[in-house]
Amino acid sequence: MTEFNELSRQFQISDLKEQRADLHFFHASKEHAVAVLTSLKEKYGYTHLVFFTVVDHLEKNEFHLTYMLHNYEKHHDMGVVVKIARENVQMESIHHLWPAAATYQQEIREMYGVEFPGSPGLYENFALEGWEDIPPMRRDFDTKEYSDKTYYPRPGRESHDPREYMKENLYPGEAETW
Amino acid sequence: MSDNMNDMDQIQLFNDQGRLLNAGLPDEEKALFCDAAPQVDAPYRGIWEKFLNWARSESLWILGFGTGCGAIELRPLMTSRYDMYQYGVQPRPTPRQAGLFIIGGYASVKTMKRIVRSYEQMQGPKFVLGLGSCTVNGGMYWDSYNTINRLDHYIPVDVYIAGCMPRPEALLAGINELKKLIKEGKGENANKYAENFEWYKRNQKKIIKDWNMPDYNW
Amino acid sequence: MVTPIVIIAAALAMAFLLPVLEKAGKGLIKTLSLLVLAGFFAASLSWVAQILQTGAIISQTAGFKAPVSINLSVSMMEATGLAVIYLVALLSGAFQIFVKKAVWQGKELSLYFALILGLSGLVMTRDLFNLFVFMEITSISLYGLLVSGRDERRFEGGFKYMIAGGLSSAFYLIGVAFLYRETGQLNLDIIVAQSGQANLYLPLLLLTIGILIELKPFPANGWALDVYESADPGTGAVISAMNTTALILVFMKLMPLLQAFGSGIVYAALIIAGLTFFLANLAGIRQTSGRRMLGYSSLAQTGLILFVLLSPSAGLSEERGLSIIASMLRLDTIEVIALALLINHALAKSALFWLTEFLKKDALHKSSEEGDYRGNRGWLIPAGMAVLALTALPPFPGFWAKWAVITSFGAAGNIGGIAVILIGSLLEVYYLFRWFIRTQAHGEDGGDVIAPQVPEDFAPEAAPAPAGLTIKPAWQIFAPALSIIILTSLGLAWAFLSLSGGQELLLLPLAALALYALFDLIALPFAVKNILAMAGLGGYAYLIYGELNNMTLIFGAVFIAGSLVQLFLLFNKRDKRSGLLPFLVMMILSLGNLLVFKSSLGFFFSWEMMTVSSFFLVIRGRQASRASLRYIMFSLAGAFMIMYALADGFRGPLTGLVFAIGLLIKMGAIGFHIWLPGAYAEAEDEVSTFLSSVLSKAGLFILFITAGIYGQTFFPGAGNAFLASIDINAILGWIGVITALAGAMMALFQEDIKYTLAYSSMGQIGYMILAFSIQSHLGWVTALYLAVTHLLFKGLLFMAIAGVIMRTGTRLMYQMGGLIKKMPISFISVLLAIIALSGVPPLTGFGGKWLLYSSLMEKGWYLHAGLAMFSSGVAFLYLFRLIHTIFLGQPKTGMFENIKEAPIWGLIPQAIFMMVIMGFSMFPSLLIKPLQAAVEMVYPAAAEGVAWQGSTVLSSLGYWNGSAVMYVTMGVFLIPLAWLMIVNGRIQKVKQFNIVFAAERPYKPETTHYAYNFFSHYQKALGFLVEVRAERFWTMIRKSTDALGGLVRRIYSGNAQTYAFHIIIFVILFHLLAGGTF
Amino acid sequence: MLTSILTKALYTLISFFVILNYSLLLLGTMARVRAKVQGRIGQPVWQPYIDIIKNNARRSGVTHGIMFYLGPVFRLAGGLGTYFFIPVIFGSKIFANFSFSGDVLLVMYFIFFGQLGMALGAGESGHPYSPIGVARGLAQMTAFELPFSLAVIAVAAQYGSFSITEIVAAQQGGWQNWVAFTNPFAMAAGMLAFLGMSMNNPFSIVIAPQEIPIGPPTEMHSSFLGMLQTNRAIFNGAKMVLFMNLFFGGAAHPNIFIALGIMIMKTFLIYLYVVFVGVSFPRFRTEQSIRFFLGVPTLLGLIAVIQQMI
Repeated sequence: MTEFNELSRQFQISDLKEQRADLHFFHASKEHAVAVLTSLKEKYGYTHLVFFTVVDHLEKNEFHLTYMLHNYEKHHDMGVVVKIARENVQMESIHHLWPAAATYQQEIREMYGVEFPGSPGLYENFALEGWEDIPPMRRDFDTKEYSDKTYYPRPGRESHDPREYMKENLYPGEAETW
Repeated sequence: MSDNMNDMDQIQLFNDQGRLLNAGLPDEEKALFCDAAPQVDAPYRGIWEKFLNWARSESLWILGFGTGCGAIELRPLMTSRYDMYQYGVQPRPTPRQAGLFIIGGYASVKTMKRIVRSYEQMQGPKFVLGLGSCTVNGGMYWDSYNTINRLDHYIPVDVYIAGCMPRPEALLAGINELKKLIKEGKGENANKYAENFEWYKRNQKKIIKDWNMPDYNW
Repeated sequence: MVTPIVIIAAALAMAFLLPVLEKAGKGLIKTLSLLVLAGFFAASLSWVAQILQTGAIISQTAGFKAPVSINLSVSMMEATGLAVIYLVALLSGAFQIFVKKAVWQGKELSLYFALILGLSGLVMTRDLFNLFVFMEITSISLYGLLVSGRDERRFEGGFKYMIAGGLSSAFYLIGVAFLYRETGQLNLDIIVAQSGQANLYLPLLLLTIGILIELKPFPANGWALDVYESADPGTGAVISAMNTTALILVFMKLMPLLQAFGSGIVYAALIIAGLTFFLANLAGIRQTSGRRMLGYSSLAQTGLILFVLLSPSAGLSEERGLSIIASMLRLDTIEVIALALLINHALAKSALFWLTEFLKKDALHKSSEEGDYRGNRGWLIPAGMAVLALTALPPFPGFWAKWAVITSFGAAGNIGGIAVILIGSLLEVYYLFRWFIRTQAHGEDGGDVIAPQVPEDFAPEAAPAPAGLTIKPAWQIFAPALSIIILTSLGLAWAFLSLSGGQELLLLPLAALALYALFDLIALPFAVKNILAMAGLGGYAYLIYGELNNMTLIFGAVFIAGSLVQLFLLFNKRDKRSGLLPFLVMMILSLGNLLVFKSSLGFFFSWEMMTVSSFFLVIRGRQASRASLRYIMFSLAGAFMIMYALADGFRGPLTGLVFAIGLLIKMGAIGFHIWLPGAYAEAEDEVSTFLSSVLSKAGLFILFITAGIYGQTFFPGAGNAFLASIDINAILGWIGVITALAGAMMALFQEDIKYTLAYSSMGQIGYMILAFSIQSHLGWVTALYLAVTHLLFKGLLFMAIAGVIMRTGTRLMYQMGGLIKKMPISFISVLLAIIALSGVPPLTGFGGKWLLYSSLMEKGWYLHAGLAMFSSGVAFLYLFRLIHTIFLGQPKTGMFENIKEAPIWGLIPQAIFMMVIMGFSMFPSLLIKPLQAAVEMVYPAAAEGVAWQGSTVLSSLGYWNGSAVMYVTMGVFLIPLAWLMIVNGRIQKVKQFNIVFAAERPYKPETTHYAYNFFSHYQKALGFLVEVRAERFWTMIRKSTDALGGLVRRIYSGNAQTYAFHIIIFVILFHLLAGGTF
Repeated sequence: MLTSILTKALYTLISFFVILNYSLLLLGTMARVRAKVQGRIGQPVWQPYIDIIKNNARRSGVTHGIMFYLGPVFRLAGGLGTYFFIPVIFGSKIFANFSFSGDVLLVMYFIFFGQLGMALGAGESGHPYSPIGVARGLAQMTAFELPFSLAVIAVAAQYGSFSITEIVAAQQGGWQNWVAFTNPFAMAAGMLAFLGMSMNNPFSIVIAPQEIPIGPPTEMHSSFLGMLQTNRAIFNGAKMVLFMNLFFGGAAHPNIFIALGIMIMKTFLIYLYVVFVGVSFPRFRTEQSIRFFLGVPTLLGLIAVIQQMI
């Protein structure tokens, strides 16, 4: 992976992983991530930001930010993973590289609470309107509890495992055949 | 709904003047909206009202609210196989002219706001048909942070149709049930909404935090 | 009574004494100079008085008779010419002394007197050699004056002047020498008396060339321009007014000689004069320097005077004023004409030169912001009057003289002469008015017709800044003011003489102008002035009422009564609005005078007065500079065509056509319409209604009455087989219907409400032309019906819109919206107006449509009828847009929060018009029957016309009962209304944002109000029909004229050698033209 | 005098009653026809009645202002007036209506009355779709008005009269005297224009539910809407009667019931033609529609007119 090798001379990057022949992932440090992305875009032809997302690793107490880039000439995807601590999360914005990134960042801010200083429209409503609790996609947010508290659960509702329920109630005689 | 109707403990919604805290509209916009409260319109009595109810039941104009997955079931209803027109049911593109509001499945907080607005913009008498389990008890989204569980806490529902998804036949059955109700003179939920306006508003405002509309959308 | 020699002596004495006396005190010499100059003027006047009694004054210098001594002779021509020269000399001197204190000292004054000495001698002497001496004196003193400033360019100008002067003197002197050899005489009278035995071609040629060069003929006049441009304004006035006058008088002295001995030379001079007039004007349009432009104008005017003098047919006019003056002064008519042109030019041009003194910058560019002299009345009034005088508009002497010339040419069949004069004049009009308009333009002027430029803000008009003008204190303006006053009084005197034969009424507009200007001057409150205006109009109506017949009565009602009602609107605002009422009343009275004139001159005079007054009304608009220039250009072009036709007496084959085109221009028919939208729209809001609803009918009226007066000869076609083979009425009909369609189409795509209405007026006029051209009883009733109803609803619309614009401060429709709640009465009047205009029953507009289609069908013009229906559909589109975007939809919350209904004074005339509309709608016979009576003068047989059966009007094709329609409509309206009120449940009144909005809510009225580019789909489908073709065509004409002007101008390189070369070319050219050979 | 007024009022009522019921039933029938084309059963024939009753029975409503309130009234007045100015049955006193007030020009221009009023009412609602719909409708109207007026002119020129009664009278005596056969180009132009006038597909650009649901009456509801629906029926009827009179010989028979039968048959066929075209073609865009009407239909109209000129 020549790009990785060349970049690793300059930046703190590590853990190259080949998912497929046309898809690689590597990790970048929080400080160097944007520089790495810039290089990939400007120098190595990864001009397309396919997506930008966050995974909440509550156990490790960190967020994994994943930037997925695509190179049209080589038909190759490159995922850049950035680990950042869950406390006081902030990340540099990349809207200057891809204007569309502002929308990803707006969503991530709303759903995970990751701040991107300087990103346009960061604090505007994305999917939620007037959300006041902790960001709902964080894994320490208890959605069941919130729903019970807020949305008037209908009393007497039971939840069943559909497979078991159907076996028992709808097709009692045919259970063995399944 | 009666179980929660007097349950006012969760959040404070009214200030000392009896005004909603979550009034939403900035002062400069208040002049742009009429915020008169809804009123109860008493039905006529006797055979005349029966006649009118017959006409209402035989001419149901649908406002379909199609952000939930159930809305997909409305289309076959219009086409030749089910042909709702033969039952006096027609789609209508604007709430002003429609009399039957069909909520096509789950309603998130964001869509709830639009549902309330559209419902209030319909002219009475008006009827609501909750389509699918999600409107009954939240369905598969029952524990979601963003999806309501019981539609009847926010707007009065005349008929629920359970199922995930209910087929067009079920929808037709629901419509027939609604017709029966209307003919019996039980389709007075618009008045119920007006009577219990504060309760409905409280429930609505509890979830809709970004309330940038008047308290009643004329 | 002084003998002429005394003048020469006194001038000489002053020239010598002044440098000496300067030691005694500057005040002394200034006072003394002025006194002496005043004395000169008085002397010249006394000569006039004496000549009237005793005949020419002949002063023999040495006490002997000619040829032994030199004769000074002052006849009437010389005396009056000298009076002009001395008057300008006096004013110029005073101007230089008092206004430009630093410029003229003893030295310059001394030169000035030398100059006057020279000029006086030139005029008086009868000796050819003596003439040469005076020419030299003039040249040298003038040169001295020219270079007396510090400006470097002046030396250059002066140098060129010296070269030219030297050449001309040389030619002259040689000519004199030859002449002496041939005749042995130097005395002019004696030479003339010896009838030609000798061949005097060469001497006379040289003599003429010498004098002509001084008179700056084409192409040998480049030097003069540099002189004009570089000279200070006072000197410019001196050259232009005094020098030219004197030299023309000299030329007139030589005329008998030329006529007696050299017809070739006369011919050559005539050609050269015509060329000079035409080409100087052509070159003039390229000038940006005001003084240089005035210089071109001077050249042109000189050319014009020579052209008139030399034209064999000039002076045949039987104009009443002219013959009175001629017999009074015992002059030939041609001399009177020349004298009038001389006086006109000298006084107006010198006034303009003086006025340029006050401009901060001489050059006026298109986007120049220095041009903002608006509001400086002290400057604008004399400048405007001087421009009017120079362009020969009434009431100045130039107008009468030009009329006399054109009618003489017409009588003699000299169409070429008429063409040269009128086309040249039109060019002169163009640059003079452009200059005048730019001096008072409001910075950038918008008003692009198809894509209106959106003015950024609509802040109320700031008080006019005193930008660039330095008139302080006010008396500084005395010199131009005085000369204009004198000029005006002369013009008025002539006007009185001309019109005294029973047409004194036609002078009323001028009286009104003066009277209401006086009211402005003494700062009467506007309301008082307006009441006086109404009273005046009422009195006027009473005065002319007796003279009206059926036809003129209808137009009288439109012109006078219509205006009278609309005058209420002017009470709207409280500010002074000086100048509005004088011109408005003048315009209305001129319109009224069109009803009662008794001669061609009376008609043309009133027509021009109407043009002038309406021009000044248009130019009052904030951004009207471009529109007003177009307006005056097209109006005058039309007027000149009319003038040609009148002068020709409708004899020539094409005359009727030219006349009709002149009227079509005035009506804004398709092709000539480009002046119309700007003029109607950019005028002040209160004025637009007068222009659009009242003034627009003038052309139509003249069409009617000329068709009546001239009957079949109106469109004769006699003697021209081709013309006879086409039916001009058919062409008129097509023009009318296309105008209607184009007007409606263009109204459709305007964002500016006033442009919409202006184009709408154009379309409506198109219908009137169409109906007129049907030339039948029913057609004419239709045209009149349309004219009257158009007055009603267009007046209503413009007045209501004036109120809206006043309240909202914008003319752009999409910026308004939802005003029905704020201005309900205005809404109702617009509603009534658009129902009426679109022809929807039951209102009166339907009658117009019904009559129109009936008459078109009767005539067999089915295609016209189809197109007319199509355009009435299109009209429906813009009318809906108009009422919707202004009154319906979303009110703009921020801008128009506290808008009130229009002032009551705007509503009163609207209410009156509404009542009239309702009355005519209920009882159409009230309107149609008088129209029938009017038409019966020309189309007496009502066989194919309109018949009545009760309240049903019948045409040969259909029927219409206005009253029944009204009742049925009321019935079908009121019964459903009652039904609705019964069955309606509880109805909640809601506010503007309570609309269904796809389950959202609106955030801004601006984005919720569908108003901008309303008919974009229509533009997609049919927009190609309204591409700016006519505008492009006229722009092309303007540009190519401009380019031609540039080409002509380019020969004036500014190089002294080139100029000398020009003179040589001129000499050769002249020789060839005169029939000479080498 | 009084008796004549009362008689006239009675006649008017009868005429109104006939046209209201006939055109409501016609609307219902045509909805059935459309349903059949689409393979549906379709709504009951009397559905328009129920809809109107229901709308009038709505208990609440909103008004945006006086013009909004009056808009439907104007509209219905326009429809009624158009109908009342047309003689429905040739030679019948009862169904002559108020045709003595004016000729075909009056009818043509009175059509605008309701449209203008409705446009104003819709405009005051403040909803952007309303003026968009109106702008589209007016634009299309100018376009189909051209062939229509050419057709009318051709007919008027043919018979030398603008009077509808006279035009009908001239067509009596057998189908071969109808304008449709004596002046087929005028008929063709007029009937093409009629497609636009009836606002069915492919010219349903005004209420275009996909883009500007549903155009001008977006804010109309309750009894306002009921009134508009009533007008829709009557106005339709009036226009068809007009076209029947202009091109298809009108309805004339000594027996008034047979004459009514003829009227019903002819207008039914005219409307069937509109519905037939409507179900067969998709909708035009506005500018396409304008260009369409200024193309072939106008050409046909021109031919008809020129035929009369030479």
